[in-house]
Amino acid sequence: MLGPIAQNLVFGIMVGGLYGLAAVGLSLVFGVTKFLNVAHGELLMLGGYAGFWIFTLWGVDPFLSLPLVVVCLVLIGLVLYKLLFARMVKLTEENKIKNTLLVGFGLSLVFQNMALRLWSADDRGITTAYSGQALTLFGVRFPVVRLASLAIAVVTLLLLDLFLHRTYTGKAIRATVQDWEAATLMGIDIHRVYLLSFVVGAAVAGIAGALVSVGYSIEPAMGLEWTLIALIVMVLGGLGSIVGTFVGGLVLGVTQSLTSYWIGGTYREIVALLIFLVVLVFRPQGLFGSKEG
Amino acid sequence: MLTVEEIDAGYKDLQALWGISLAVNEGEIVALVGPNGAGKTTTLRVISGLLKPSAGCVLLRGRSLAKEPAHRIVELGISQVPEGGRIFTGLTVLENLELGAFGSNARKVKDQSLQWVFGIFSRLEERQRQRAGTLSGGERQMLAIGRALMSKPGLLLLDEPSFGLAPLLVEQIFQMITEINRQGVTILLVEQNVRAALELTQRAYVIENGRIVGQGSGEALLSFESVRSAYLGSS
Amino acid sequence: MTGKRIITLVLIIAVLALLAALPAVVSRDSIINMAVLVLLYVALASSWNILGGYTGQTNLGHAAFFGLGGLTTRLLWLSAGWSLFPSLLAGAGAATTLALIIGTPAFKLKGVYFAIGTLALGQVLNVTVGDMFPMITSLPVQQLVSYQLLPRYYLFVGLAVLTVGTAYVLVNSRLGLGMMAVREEEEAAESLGVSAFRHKLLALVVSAFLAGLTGGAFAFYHVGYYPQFLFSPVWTFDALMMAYIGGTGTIIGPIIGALFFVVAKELLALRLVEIHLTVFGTLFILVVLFLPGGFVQAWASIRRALVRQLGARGVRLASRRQAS
Amino acid sequence: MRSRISVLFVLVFVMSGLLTACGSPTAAPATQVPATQAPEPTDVPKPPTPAAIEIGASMPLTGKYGALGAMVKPGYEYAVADINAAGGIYVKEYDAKIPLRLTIYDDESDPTKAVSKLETLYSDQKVVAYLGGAGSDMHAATSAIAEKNGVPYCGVAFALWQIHQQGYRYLFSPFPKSPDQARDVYEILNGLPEGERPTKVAIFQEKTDWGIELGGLWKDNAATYGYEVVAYEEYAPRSEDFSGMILKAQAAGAQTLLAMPSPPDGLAMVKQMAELGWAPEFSLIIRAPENVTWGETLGTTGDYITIFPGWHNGEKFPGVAELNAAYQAQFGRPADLLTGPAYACVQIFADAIARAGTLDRAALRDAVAATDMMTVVGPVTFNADGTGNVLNPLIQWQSGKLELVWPPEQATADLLFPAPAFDKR
Repeated sequence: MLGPIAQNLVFGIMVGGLYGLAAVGLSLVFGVTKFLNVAHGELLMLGGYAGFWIFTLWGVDPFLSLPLVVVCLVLIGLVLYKLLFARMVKLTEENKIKNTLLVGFGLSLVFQNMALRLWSADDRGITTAYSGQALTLFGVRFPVVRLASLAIAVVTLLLLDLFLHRTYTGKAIRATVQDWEAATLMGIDIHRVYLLSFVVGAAVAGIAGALVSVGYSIEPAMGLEWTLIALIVMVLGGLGSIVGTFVGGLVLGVTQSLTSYWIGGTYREIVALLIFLVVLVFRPQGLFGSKEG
Repeated sequence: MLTVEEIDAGYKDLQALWGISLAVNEGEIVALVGPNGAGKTTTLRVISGLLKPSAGCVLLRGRSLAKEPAHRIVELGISQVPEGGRIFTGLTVLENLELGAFGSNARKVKDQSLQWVFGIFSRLEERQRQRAGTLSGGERQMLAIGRALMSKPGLLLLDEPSFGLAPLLVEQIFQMITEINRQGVTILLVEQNVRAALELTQRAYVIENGRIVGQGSGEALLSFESVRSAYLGSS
Repeated sequence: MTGKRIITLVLIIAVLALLAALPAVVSRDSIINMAVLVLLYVALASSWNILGGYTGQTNLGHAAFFGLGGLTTRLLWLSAGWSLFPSLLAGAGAATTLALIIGTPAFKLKGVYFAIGTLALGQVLNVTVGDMFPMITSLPVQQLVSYQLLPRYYLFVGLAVLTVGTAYVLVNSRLGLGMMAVREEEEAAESLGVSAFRHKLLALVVSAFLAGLTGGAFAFYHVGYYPQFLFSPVWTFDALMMAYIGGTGTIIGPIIGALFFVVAKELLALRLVEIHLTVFGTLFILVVLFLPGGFVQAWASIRRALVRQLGARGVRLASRRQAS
Repeated sequence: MRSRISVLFVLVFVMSGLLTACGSPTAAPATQVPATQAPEPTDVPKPPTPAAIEIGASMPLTGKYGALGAMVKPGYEYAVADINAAGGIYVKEYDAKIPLRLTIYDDESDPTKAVSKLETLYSDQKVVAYLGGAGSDMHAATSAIAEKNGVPYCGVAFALWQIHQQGYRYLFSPFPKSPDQARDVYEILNGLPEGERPTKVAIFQEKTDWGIELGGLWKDNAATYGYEVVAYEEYAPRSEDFSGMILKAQAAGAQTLLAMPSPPDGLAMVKQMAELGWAPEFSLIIRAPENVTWGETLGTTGDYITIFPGWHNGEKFPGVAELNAAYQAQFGRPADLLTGPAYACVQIFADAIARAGTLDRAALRDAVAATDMMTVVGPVTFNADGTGNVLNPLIQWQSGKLELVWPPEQATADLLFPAPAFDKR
């Protein structure tokens, strides 16, 4: 009895790690810039296709090609920021959210169709030679691909956290989150901070997308679903905490898995969402968010 | 050192400053006093580049700041302590101070500046590992000033440093301001606490409805009738 | 009566006359269908705008009200054999009830937390309805054979008028002022004795009622769909985009937004089958970049600029006249 | 003034309500433009010959059914091109051969948009027949429009049977339906020697109408054929994690898996089966593995899985070879699974138009109902409910390729059974 539950838990944690990673990028961008980029799911999709393409064209292992995927997404992020989002920096917070939402919506249409032209509407995914393999520990199977994905998610998260807390630039980002005007008075160029966060957010989305293409599958219309998940996880964890966001993802993933084992597959989403709402009623600032912000 | 010439500025359709001119000489403490909403804070925002004037110009040592973005002006030597301090409450005291030295020149001498600031505000040294949000009101103001000093400014702009503080603390903060000035930092001080400010400063400007309506030495202004009646009340 | 108001009144009457006469002018069902879609979105976006635009609470769960109205109306009208208007009212009532139930907990949340909280709420209903009603709801054959588009068209005309009219009356009332005060500065409004909660709840209830009615009208209009379809978050996002791109917090904004959105998209879809979404997406981005406050704000600034220019010219003319 | 505007709003609202309720008095069928004239006495000159026979389709080229739409669309296009290459269809009413004109719109996998596209086809192009899109939600909405407008509708790529039980007269589907799929799987398994049959069955049922229909039929039929359902698991579409269900099936010792996942669910399901080390001896997974990229995406993990796709390019019917050749030239592979049935739909319409001798939609509908012909999917006749009597082939992924394994007279390869463990593939 305990065996299946433990096994189930393992899968829940692994899917939760991806939820977390998807949300971390969004949360960083939103926290710093107040850009609500609803094309975040599409960035994830592009990351997935980047990994997929590198794998099919050159046969590069999807985990080894992650740096390349990051480079691709950094470039995409740069172009998007310079071309579109840079124009939104000076708007008031409310208008920023509005306009970025609209631009994001337009972008998601464009990206979806680009992907459709480039890769067709078929579902794609990466299967490596070791894809079906699993390590067995105490009778519980740990699929190597998912284990590696989770490890990469955790490492990405830790690196991001270190970057934000240990480097000068990271501290400048955190200061900008709190009070961009005061940050300007420190001599921080908030345009650069915005650009950097946007690009890092895109890169993290790209990593998440590549991992999705390894563990699950990708298709041009997948973006909206991932944007919704990322939004919910971002709020569940609480704004302003990278680690909190990630933990929020884990909580969501584990809840879904346990629900589908105990109550039934049809309820996995409902139960998770209800738990999210209950959390919000009792902690309106999310699990790890502080009221001070 | 700082010359403000004929500045017009405002927000959207609302003009807040009308032809403001003032000058601050090297080593001085100059006060800008006036009632609420007179345009004091707006003047400081124009000087530090947060708000670009629609007419007129700001010169630092004869160099125009018109084209400089706000974050560059810090590197050029003007540092502002905004109203209420606006410290980064989620970061530690030390991190706040480090961010004060964000500019590349200031960053090179960060450790030195840190010792200097700790020398002035020893309380901050004790609390450097604490989250800034846990500090008391007076400590927050000290941190805000200390953070501004970390950029090694030639000119320090202080916006209402006494705001919301107990009288005893106000006195303490003003002593520290004098000390900072004595160590070679020119200061432009915006205050509502006119008596305290005028006692501290060599010179002061009086601003009303976005216009400079009077100037003179601190003591002279103290005896200035309109200032007396307007800001010092019956006392 | 000022001149401006007369113009407004004349414009309104002209638009209404046009709407009333449209079926007589064009005989093509495709045009009437497109008009139905425009009116549907006018109603949906305007109802969203009451809470989202005027009261400043970004509701991302609007589809729940639309869907619940549609579900209830469809069940009563199609399965239980009620006549249309009671079913529509029941649908709107169901949506209103939901609004009353969720209002108190939902307004504990602020800003983006409110937005995402309502999104999750909408998704709960979306998934639940998908689970409980997995079967398609199609009109029975007899009804299909006797299906008439025009009554449906006029229902949507009435609905759009009702929604826009309600929004108009509401925002011009004391309650509307209170709502806008809450949007601008919640605490300041409270200090003036405006209960933020009560105004928000009122806005939510009115918004939900109208969305529920719109859902009901859709249920009457559409021949066959899955009940879950009405709960898709896409309805919310479409309504929000239309309000945003038209201009939130204005009466005309959502109307223009819906018109632009539906007509541009539909025309592109018919002409550029393969790349219509790319083109529409790009067009959308361009509009946002060049008209950042939406159509209404852009128009206002264009008018201001024109007036300024004309004014300047007027002054110049006057001075030249003086000089000569 | 303000109140005057309000009064105006109220007035208009009440009026429009009245119009809605009474049904508009002007709602005469101004839209019912007759496509053709009724047959007339012979001394009256013939009506002018139309330049083309208009047929149209609204299909999901984007959105979640985009992949299905991409397989269906070329089938229609090749069929139309082939018929037009032969000069078109002879229509007795005009005593002339008239070419087909096909209009295709994208409905973004959204039933509301599909409805508006079909209305446009009806009122602007005045189509005499609708070709269906893909995905059962889409068919459900669009077939109702066909019924409403009285336009014959031929749809493929959906196995939903219920949709045919609503009394629709204009809906035709030359495609295997759930009852066929629920019967044939056990028939095929019972072709295996007794004692080797994988009698313990796990059913993973997607909670959608087709899932409920087919899952229920599989369950009901099991006992009749000597099978036992040891795990019956329901799930909502778009679940990322199937481990709970797989673990239960594994624990129950299931040897056969029957499922109907959408492509993303199917890929996730099979990947997780491999990771959890559960390899049923026989898997029938309809839908997801029909995706042309299944083999490429999963490699050997995707092998041994069987499908009821409705058609396969290895079938030995007239026209298949030519279709494959054309497809090969354009896409670099033989025709996809849904391309043949789509092609057949146009063949059926062409045949019916020729037999009806008119472009009148009602007459055309009767002609379609009376269809008895050979197509690229084999012989086709229709039942009264619009379902087709067609071949229901079983195919299997073998070494990254789709092989036709049943019925034996069509087979291109033998059924591989039992499937080995995933790491031994």
